[in-house]
Amino acid sequence: MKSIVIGVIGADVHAVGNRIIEYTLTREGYNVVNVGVLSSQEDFINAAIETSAHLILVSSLYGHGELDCKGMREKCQEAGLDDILLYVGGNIVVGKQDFQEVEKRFKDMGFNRVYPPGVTIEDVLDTIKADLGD
Amino acid sequence: MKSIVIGVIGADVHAVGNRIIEYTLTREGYNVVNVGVLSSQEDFINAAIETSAHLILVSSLYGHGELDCKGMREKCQEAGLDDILLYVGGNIVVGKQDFQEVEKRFKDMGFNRVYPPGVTIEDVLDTIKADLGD
Amino acid sequence: MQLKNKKWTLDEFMAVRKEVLKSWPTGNDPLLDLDESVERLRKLPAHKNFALKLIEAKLQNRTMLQPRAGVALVPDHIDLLQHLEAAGADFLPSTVDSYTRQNRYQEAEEGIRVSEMQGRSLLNGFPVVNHGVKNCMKVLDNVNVPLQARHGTPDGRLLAEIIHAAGWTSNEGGGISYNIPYAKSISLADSIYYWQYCDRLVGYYEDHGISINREPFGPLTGTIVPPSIAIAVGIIEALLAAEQGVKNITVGYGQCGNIVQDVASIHMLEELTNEYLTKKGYKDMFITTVFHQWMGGFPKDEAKASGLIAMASTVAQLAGATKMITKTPYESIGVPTKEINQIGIKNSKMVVSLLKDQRFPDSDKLHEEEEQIRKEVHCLLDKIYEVGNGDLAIGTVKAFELGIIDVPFAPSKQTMNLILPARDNEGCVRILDFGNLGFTEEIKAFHRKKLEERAKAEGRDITFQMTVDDIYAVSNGELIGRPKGFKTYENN
Amino acid sequence: MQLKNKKWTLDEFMAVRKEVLKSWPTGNDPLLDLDESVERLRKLPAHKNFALKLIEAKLQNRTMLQPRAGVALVPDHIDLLQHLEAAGADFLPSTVDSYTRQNRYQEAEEGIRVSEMQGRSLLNGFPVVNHGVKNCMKVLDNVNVPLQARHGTPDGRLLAEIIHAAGWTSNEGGGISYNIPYAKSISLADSIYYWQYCDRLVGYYEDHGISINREPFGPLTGTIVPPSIAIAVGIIEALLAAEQGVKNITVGYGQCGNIVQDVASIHMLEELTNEYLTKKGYKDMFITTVFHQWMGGFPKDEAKASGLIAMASTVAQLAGATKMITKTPYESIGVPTKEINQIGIKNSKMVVSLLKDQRFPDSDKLHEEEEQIRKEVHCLLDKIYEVGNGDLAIGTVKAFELGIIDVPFAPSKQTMNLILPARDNEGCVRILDFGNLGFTEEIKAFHRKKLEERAKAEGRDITFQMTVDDIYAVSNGELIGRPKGFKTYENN
Ligand code: B12
Ligand code: B12
Repeated sequence: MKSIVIGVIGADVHAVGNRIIEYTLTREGYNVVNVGVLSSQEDFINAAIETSAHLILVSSLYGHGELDCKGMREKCQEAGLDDILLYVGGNIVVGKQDFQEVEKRFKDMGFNRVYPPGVTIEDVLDTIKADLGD
Repeated sequence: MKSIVIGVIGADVHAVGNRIIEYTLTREGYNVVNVGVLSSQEDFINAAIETSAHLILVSSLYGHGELDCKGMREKCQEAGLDDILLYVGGNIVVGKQDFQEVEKRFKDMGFNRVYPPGVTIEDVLDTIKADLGD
Repeated sequence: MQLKNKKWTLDEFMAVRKEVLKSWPTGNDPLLDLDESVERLRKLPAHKNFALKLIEAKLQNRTMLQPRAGVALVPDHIDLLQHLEAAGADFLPSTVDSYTRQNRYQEAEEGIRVSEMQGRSLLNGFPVVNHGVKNCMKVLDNVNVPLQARHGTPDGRLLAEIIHAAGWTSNEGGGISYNIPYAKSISLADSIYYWQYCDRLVGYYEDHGISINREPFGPLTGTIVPPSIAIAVGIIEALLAAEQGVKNITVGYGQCGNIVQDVASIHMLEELTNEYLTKKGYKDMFITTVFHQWMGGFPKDEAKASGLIAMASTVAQLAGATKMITKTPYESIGVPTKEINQIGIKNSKMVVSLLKDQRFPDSDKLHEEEEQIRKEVHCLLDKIYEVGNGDLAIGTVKAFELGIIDVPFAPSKQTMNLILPARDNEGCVRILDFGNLGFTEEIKAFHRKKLEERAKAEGRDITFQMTVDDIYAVSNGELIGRPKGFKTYENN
Repeated sequence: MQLKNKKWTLDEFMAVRKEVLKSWPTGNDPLLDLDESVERLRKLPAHKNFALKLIEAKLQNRTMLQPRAGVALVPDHIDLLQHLEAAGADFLPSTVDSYTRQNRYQEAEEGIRVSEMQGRSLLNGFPVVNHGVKNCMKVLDNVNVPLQARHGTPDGRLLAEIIHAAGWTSNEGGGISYNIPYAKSISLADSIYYWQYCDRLVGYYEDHGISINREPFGPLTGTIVPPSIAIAVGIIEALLAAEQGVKNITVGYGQCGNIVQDVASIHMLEELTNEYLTKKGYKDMFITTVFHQWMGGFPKDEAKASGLIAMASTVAQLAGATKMITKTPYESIGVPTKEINQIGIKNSKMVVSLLKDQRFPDSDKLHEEEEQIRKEVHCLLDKIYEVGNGDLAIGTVKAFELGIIDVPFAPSKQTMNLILPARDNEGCVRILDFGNLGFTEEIKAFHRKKLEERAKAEGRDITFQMTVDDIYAVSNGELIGRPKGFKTYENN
């Protein structure tokens, strides 16, 4: 059973999507480690180390995602998580912005997959499966 | 008491604005000659000749105004109405169009004043007064 | 011709038909062979049959959506309809241009020509007759939901022939509702006669096992029409249609604005139509209702127009209307683009699907309004049958002549144009001036009382100015046209 | 500190105040001298006083409108608010950014810096504390309607000081409603204590003749919260505020979606808040209600979002809510631009002004829903007073610890998070799993019965999947999350 770390980053308290993501990934047979809302980069990284996770799935709903996610890839590397996959999704920037630009900004920060508003966890189950090589 | 000819041109049956224009201009002290809905250019012109009107106020609501108003100025001249003022208003073209262009088209046809949707008869009372020189 | 409410014999119909088909070259199409058309329509899949889809629709809880739409040229019209289907329209229209409506096919031809030349539609609708059966078939082939012609044609006989032959399985209109609001000088006897023809044509198809829907145009002039008048006209047209063999009828109503009155009207429209059809012995009728989103002047602001559209949708769904005709944010400006038309549909669809499991609860207030409408409609129809000596067609013509039934703000000289409506203090449409309207003193007293409540609250007399204020009100974002400086709470 | 529901003495308040003002440099502003602030606020014109304008508003028939809005920088924020005023907002907000809400002023400072550098707001709101009194005064100077801070701050004491000193005459929030949905680990005893401070501050102003409005945050997590739970929390916060000297309170409620339940909720919110305030001996209270347009996940399509907004406006107006918080067509995407925010206001305004003379009629169905809510709220509050030995503050903390009161989908560990809501077959929010909720068996049986009706109609069991389906439903254009392939009419 592969482990996936999930949580909501920064000062963000949007808890509903997080609960549904936990429910859905668990139903799909993953070992879900949920660091919950209001989580720092360190919270995610520590959980990933503890559970040898393959994927950190970061939610950011409240708009500060850009500020909160800065430097996360570097912190992962410092912690020795060299190959860990980083996903980010929800409403990751403030307002309606051109998604191609937004995607670029987050890819430049080292995220492997970046999702626009409206993409639900159900929509990415196949991608997760493929990326985790099941 | 100056005379104003009003009516709705072409195959247009929108009667409500016409009735209100009659009511409003009469209240303002004009001799209103209403040729009603479904009126041809000739209907307007004949009424203007009969009552020595100074102004023909054409309503067109249904969108065919451009087709229906073509040649009206020339017909007025042929009938000897050399100085008659021609106004047109309502929803005079099909759809939402740039009004500057629309105005130009109708001015080129010889209309003195051209109004976009939303301009009510109350809005132009001052203009009429000024144009009729009271 | 001697007008009466009696099913035309096949011979009578066929004799007139010959003349009708001669009225414009497209009537000369071999595709207009009736028996071949019947066979073609038999092969139409059920989901493209308007009447059958309505039967299905009524079993569902959600109000179905249909926009208005039509442009001059065939390819553009198909593109337009495909956009509307994609946006969620359950039924599609082809709104017909105004020249065709007045049988001015020559001018429609010119409109097509100029539109082709300039690359934009100069017509306000799709010129069905000029395009002919083949083009209409092409339109239907390119969509996946049923098609209806929506027009406003006093004499739409050739139009009806063409659309039905092309597989369009619904036709809007009626001898009253497509004359009084849409013409000036055409006699009511004539237009009723023309529409008997259209209904008889549908009756022919029905006699051969093909269901076709007919839809009287409920809103009439769309301008604060008192509900009982609109409903009475709808019932008359339903009865006239049934006599000619029509089975599947959608009676209509245009939103007035007071929610209780609107819900009561939809309820009464359905109840009373069924009541009269049964009473007059018509069997196997299938009656549905259509609610028209606000038919009067719209606000200019697009966001405000959207608000009105969604509010209307709320009412239609809570009232349980089978279908709703949607408007668009451009309503006050001009014919909408396909994108703007889509917005109206999506906005409406959201509301009706959210609310599909809900209905307006029964309440005393609702029942009182229903009872008032019931009383008024009975009163009008009784008088009409009376002056017609039992014949509805004759009675209708006479009743309009005498002003017993009268439609406000109509362009037509066939209605007395004496009655004046105005809103009461809660926004219900009442009658300020009755003209010769066939109401009892009791009914009149009720209307007067209601308007006096408003007059008192506003501190002014009941005059035409109230009506004028009400006509402008909705476009200014209000329902009741209050005098300047009016403050509600001074009167609480 | 020993939490109890007792008005703080002036000394207690002033002692804590010293510490509060030290928590960030902007607290050190001479403009924060309380007596000078009182005098400044005395000069504020009535139309800029939130509390006074609400009194005026309640006399009118129309529901007042207030959007949400806030950006990082002062000039942009002013420009934004001016746009919203121009669009017809009756009250203005300043929505505060999320760092400030967690008292992370250092990060807010960074957000301001980066926003200035990049020329776009990287914060999701206006960082009130960092900007300080002067800037907040500047914002108020540039608008013509009252201003309120809307945030979600468990410890908003410095924020409250700053906004009131700047003449913002309303503060949203409460010890429960700004903790449970907005925090993870802050104890309820602490947040109630912090909000006693905020209320006591308002009490100070009231004691000196300055009216200031307070508004508990009714929607809580915004996610199918059962009405009686939201109403109970609103009443508790109103009572706690009244104890500290608050007089002018707006209790809130987030649209659930079933119209009858929503109308009943607004009625009960007002009735029961007044009932408890009277029963507990608070005099001269002025209570108004605020209806929040749908607070859960929105549909992505902007036209659909507009439909939802206008439908919500219909309900608010018919329910007679004093105020409504508007959403925008961008809701599901992100913080709206000023233009898009205007659309939400205009759309809503159209509906509430159209319907201002109308109310939802009384009916049995409405009364039943009202009675159900009344029973549930009484039941919860009785239990809370019981476990608090008559002290509401203590009772609330204990009741949350025990799960007697519980909020679904909350991020906070201060609520048991055991209860699960789901919709019944008409879309009313009911409870599927009660956890330890302090309901009688009779009430629980009612909820179970209602959910069984739905389960039967859908042919499936009552499980968490129903809740999940309901959470997604509205964003998919439905109210009830039906299983795939569900057809309503199979069950009619
Ligand atoms: C009510 C209405 C109807 C009623 C009319 C009843 C009747 N017989 O009177 C019915 C339902 C029958 C109807 C039918 C049709 N209508 Co119509 N109708 C309207 C509607 C909703 C309101 C019109 C109205 O009464 N307003 C209230 C009065 C007081 O205002 P008014 O008419 O605008 O007049 C005022 C001003 O315009 C101004 N004014 C008028 N003339 C002039 C002239 C001058 C010089 C000046 C200064 C001012 C001025 O002063 C008037 C008084 O203040 C408008 C859209 C809208 N405005 O919201 C569409 C609208 C006018 N209709 C339209 C159309 C296309 C039709 C139809 C072809 C069918 C269709 N496609 O839906 C048929 C036409 C039939 C025909 N042959 O004419 C279109 C026209 C499109 C365009 N120009 O691009 C409109 C704009 C709707 C739309 N957006 O599609 N309609
Ligand atoms: C409910 C809600 C709230 C509730 C939250 C209750 C709670 N504690 O959970 C309350 C009212 C408390 C709230 C508060 C705030 N909110 Co809020 N909220 C919403 C709302 C309406 C719905 C969110 C929701 O629950 N959706 C349902 C769940 C199931 O969907 P979801 O959360 O989107 O999650 C799904 C997907 O996003 C996806 N997903 C999530 N993460 C990831 C990650 C990956 C990798 C992938 C593939 C997918 C994925 O899968 C999830 C499950 O399918 C949204 C707008 C919307 N969506 O309509 C705004 C919204 C998220 N909130 C917003 C904001 C700004 C706030 C506030 C700052 C206040 C404000 N200005 O209104 C505060 C923030 C407080 C804080 N510190 O975080 C903004 C964010 C703006 C932006 N990004 O530009 C939004 C978008 C509204 C808006 N347009 O302004 N909010």
